Amino acid sequence: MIAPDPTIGDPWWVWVIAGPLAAACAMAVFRKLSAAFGLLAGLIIAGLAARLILLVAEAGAVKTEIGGWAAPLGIELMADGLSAGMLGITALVGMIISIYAAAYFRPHDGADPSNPPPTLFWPLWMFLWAALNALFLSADIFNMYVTLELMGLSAVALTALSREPAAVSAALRYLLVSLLGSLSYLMGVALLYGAFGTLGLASLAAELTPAPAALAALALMSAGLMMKAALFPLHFWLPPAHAAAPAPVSALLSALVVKASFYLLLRLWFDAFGPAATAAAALIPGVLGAVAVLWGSVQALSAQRLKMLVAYSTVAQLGYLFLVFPLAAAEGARGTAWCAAIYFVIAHACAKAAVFLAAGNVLIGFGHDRIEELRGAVQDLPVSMFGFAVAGVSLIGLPPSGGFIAKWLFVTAAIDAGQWPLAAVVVAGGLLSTAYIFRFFSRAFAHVTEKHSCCRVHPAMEWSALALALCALALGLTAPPVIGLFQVGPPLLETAAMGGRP
Amino acid sequence: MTPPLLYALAGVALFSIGVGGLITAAHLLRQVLSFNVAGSGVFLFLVAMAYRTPGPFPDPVPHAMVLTGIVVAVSATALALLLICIRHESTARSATGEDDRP
Amino acid sequence: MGNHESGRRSRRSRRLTGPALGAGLALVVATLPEAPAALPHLVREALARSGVENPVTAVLLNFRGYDTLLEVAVLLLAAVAAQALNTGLSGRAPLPPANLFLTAFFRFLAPFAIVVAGYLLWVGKHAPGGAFQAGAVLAALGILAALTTGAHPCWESPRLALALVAGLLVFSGVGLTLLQTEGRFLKYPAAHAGTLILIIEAAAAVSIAAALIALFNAGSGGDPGSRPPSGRHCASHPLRSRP
Amino acid sequence: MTTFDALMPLLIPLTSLIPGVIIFMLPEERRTVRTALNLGAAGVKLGLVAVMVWGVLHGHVYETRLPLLPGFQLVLAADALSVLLVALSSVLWFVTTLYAVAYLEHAPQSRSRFFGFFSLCVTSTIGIALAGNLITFLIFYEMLTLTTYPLVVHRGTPESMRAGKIYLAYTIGGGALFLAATAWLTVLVGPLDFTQGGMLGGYADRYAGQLRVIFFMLIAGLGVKAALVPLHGWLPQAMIAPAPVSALLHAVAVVKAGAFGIVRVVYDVYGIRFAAELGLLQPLALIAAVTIVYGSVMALLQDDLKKRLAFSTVSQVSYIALGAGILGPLATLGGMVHLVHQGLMKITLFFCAGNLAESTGIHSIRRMAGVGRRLPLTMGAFTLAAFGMIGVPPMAGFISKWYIGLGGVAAGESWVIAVLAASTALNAAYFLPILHLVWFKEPEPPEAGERPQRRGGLEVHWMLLLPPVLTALLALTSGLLAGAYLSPLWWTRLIVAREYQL
Repeated sequence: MIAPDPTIGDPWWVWVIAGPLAAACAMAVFRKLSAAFGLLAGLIIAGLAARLILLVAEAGAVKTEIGGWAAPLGIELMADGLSAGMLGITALVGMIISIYAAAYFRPHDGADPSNPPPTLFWPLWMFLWAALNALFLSADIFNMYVTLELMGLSAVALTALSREPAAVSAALRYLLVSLLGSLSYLMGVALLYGAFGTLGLASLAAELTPAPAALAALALMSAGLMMKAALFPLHFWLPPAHAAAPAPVSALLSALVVKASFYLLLRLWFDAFGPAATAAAALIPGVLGAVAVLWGSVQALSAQRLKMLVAYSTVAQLGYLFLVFPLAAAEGARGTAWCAAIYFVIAHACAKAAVFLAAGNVLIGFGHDRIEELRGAVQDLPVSMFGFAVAGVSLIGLPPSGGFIAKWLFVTAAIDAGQWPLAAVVVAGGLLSTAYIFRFFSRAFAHVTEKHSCCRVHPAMEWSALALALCALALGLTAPPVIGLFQVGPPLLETAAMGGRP
Repeated sequence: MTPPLLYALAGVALFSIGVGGLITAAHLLRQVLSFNVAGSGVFLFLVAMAYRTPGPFPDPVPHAMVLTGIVVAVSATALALLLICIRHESTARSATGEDDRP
Repeated sequence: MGNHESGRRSRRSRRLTGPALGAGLALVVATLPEAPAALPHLVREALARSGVENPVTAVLLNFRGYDTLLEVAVLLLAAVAAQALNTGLSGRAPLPPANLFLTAFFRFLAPFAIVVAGYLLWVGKHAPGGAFQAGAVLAALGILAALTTGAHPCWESPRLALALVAGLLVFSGVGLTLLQTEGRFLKYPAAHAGTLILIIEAAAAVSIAAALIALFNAGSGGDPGSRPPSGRHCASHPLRSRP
Repeated sequence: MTTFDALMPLLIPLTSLIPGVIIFMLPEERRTVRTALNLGAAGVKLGLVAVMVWGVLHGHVYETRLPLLPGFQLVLAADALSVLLVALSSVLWFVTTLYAVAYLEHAPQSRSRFFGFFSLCVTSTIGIALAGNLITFLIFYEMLTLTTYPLVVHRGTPESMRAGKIYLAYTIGGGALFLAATAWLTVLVGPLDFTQGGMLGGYADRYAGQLRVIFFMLIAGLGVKAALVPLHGWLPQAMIAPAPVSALLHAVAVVKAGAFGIVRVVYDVYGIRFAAELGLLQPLALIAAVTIVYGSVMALLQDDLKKRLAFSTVSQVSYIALGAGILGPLATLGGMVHLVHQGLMKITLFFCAGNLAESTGIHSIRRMAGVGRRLPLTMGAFTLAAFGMIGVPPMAGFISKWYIGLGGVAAGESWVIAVLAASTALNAAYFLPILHLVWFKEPEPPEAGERPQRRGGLEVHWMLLLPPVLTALLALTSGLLAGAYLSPLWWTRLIVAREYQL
């Protein structure tokens, strides 16, 4: 992979970040037009992301220094296969969720004027989108801190948007955990700066030696990011926050926001420190991930409310992602494990967003989401339930979905690396997820004769849930080009002590 | 025991006091306060890193990071306080009687 | 936080994290190298081309300008979030009636504060100062105004909202125009760097002040009477004072 | 012609996939369009299968390769063995569609949903038949689980939900085991395609132990669907499903998929000689024998007609496994031809049971006294099929038992004869009393819930009557004219010749 002149003109990244920021400003000023701006901005950003993916796919990774200042002084941005993929999935899921939100937040008739629909969803969502795009492109650890914070605050504000007590308490707990995470991350950055005097990811990778300061920084930054990515012991804030948030927001949180922290961990462990250096410590996230898969699934099995079930399923599915660290420690399985993790990220993003939107439709349609009383939901919301089923198939990891490809890659990587318990965990996780997905579905599928009150759900909301589910299905058939994109490595300095990727 | 090292240790001490407080504090407001204490600890540490440069001018990059950190801390604290007000008001109004711990 | 395991054992173990963290980090800090890296020298060499003499402002606005752009966005985000969540605070206690001393003090202080803010903005070129400090002073003035006149500015009106977003708009606007002219986002031409940075700092100061004031207003909520029933549209005049 | 050859294996599954998706979209009342689409698709498929049979006979190579994963391909290849199952599925799908259209005439549940999943189920079966390597087989194998679950729980009653839950638990568990085994094998030997005579010849020395474990994991995974003894629990439970589903599931799709899988693994993955070398055939034959006897004994104890037929399926399918478990062309011939014969006979029995329940409301065997007078043609077909199951010449059942017995003697495993004799006796013990009741007993007055004699015309709707008669005649002719050109036995002799390179 010889990266041609990486600084091919600047604009490839500017509009992806400046676009949503400009849209947010426009919405803050002209609030009534927010939805229109939102959809327009969504289209533009999706187009830009697609163009960036094509650019990275054939030209290899691209890199740029902002303002023309060279590495240690200025801030570097970089787009390799991983960031282009994440940008693409954020655009795809974000675009469809924007359509859902346009229908969800429109002031439908009969809404009480005293509690107007929050049109300020749009600027907050644009800030979140800008933060995600900036985070996926950043190659500077302090810049990552600022984007992490921008993302955290907008996510918290979106969670508390409905202003109900449950949502506000959950948002508050989420904020405090997120701040603690960002702080320990910042302390890690300060330590690295103190020890090596540079903030660029590339120059760090070149100079990193396993000095005590570097290991302490790795520990602090990883702890902070694991807290924000809701890894097992530090996940308690996620279920209430994702369940209490409005439907489009919980979809965004579960599908994208939680993955951003995991993305940073990948950058840290694979690009800055290199998997060889972190092999010893890789077992910790691995074990925690395995426990998360089992514990999360068990909690999902006993959840009473549908959104709580889906939120615990997020905790469980996140556990899978962290299996990449121990698997990547083994030389042979590194490539497969890397592709497995990213493929899991994008397949889970589509499927989880679809499931949350479908759960949102159930909440609106039935007025509640208590699983026991949702019998015969298939008859009232056929499109949403079909979307739920198709997305459920991808969450479980049954073919022909994207989830299956990820599960297949994980199992082969685990067997290749000789980590038999991890392979067993992946397979057991699939069985447990079948249990809790079909626990709801067997009730929804039941044939109920008497008609129960089910108010109309806007067709755009039902079809967007199905669209996302079909994306998860399509990911099952388009694996080679997508995995080819992920293998475009970062344009780091050749001298970088890159344990690196395939 | 050069002064910058001394300040760095003080910064680290502040940071751990803040983090300890954030984890064990019962009341929400106290947790926001400990977050600010921890924040200032990190900033003190950064400034200490800046003062290790010989010569009259300290290293400006940590200063810029501190400034950015302060603004971010202000925004986060404002949002946290607002949420506490809303929660306090809504719990008082709906009298759920939930204990003060989040 | 994490009150699920609020049993005795877990509380004691959580009390230990603070001191343990401190001890560990202290040991690590002791091992940090004495001599710093080459970055400060790089900054000093590039200072001439940055358009300002104060190295911190140079780093903030020129070398790592993108960080500051995102940071202004964070502040704007906080202000917008405050307004999004604020509609819940109807039953706030009304602000105290304006007493004579406060009004006189405010009238005396206002001009000085504005001049000081302007000076701080200007001095940032070669001495500690700049947009954030000026913004803070202006914000203090705004909050004092809110306390004395009880004016509850209506941030929904386009004019005030524009003040809020001015900083971010100008910053990214300048960046984008430079993208067209210089070929790179935020690549200041050596000749005009100083003036461009000043323009950006002025706009940033205004929107930082506006954001901080908006955050204060959201928190204080203002008296319920001042908000018309529709809850979203303020009265016509944005800076309408209390009846 | 080559492009057509490459497209053919893809066209056949598509002929049921595309109509399936269209039928999903059809509103409920569009009955005629739905039926026309169904039967039309079945007709087109039959035509394509006829062309393929002719092509494979003349040595045409039909193969479609689609990129699934870097290094993995989705291979659909039509060799002699796969054509056997494809032909069987297509014929029986046509017949079952005819039957289902009439059977579900007044069912309250949505028929579009039923026929949609019905077509998807057949697509998966065809996919299983045409799979060219293990990963393609796995994908369609798991899709079969997904598409059959909604059919099992179609009625939505609490019992069918419970049956669905049990069915899912078994099949998803089996699927997970099969996934793990396939991944393990792929890690060891890489993605190899099915080759006649087995593909693992060269790996005996290095991985003998692991290959043995993998073999038993594969057989366990397939055994769930092939209803081998410890894993057969779901089959009797799934009798709650409507008659066409039971007919399709237990005669054509699910059970055959398992048996076909076992045949593929033994002959085309391991190769019969290599499997014998590793000593894998002995345990397989033993399990099959135990299942045959156990199934027949349990069938004897059932009073409900469909439950008795279900347990008879459990025992009959194991003939195929028994045939595969004995080294020698004759036993293989008997086992493989039973794949077709058992399908024809069993589907006839289920159709008759369905007609009985539909027209007279009788479910338990002791209530069937004198039913022959009321439903002469249906009970005639039932009798023919029953004799076939017992193995009375000239019915098809006799042929397969005959060859398995010959194969057993040729391979020196004389205990096979004892097993066959015992099972024949047991078959007679549970089928003959039914026939005696039906023809030689006086009809008793109808109890509660049973419908009186249908006034005038045919005993049941013609679309309910034609299928069982047709399949009974097919079973008879494939027995009588076994030696004829293009009969199932003739075709199987071709397969065995190619398999053993005689």
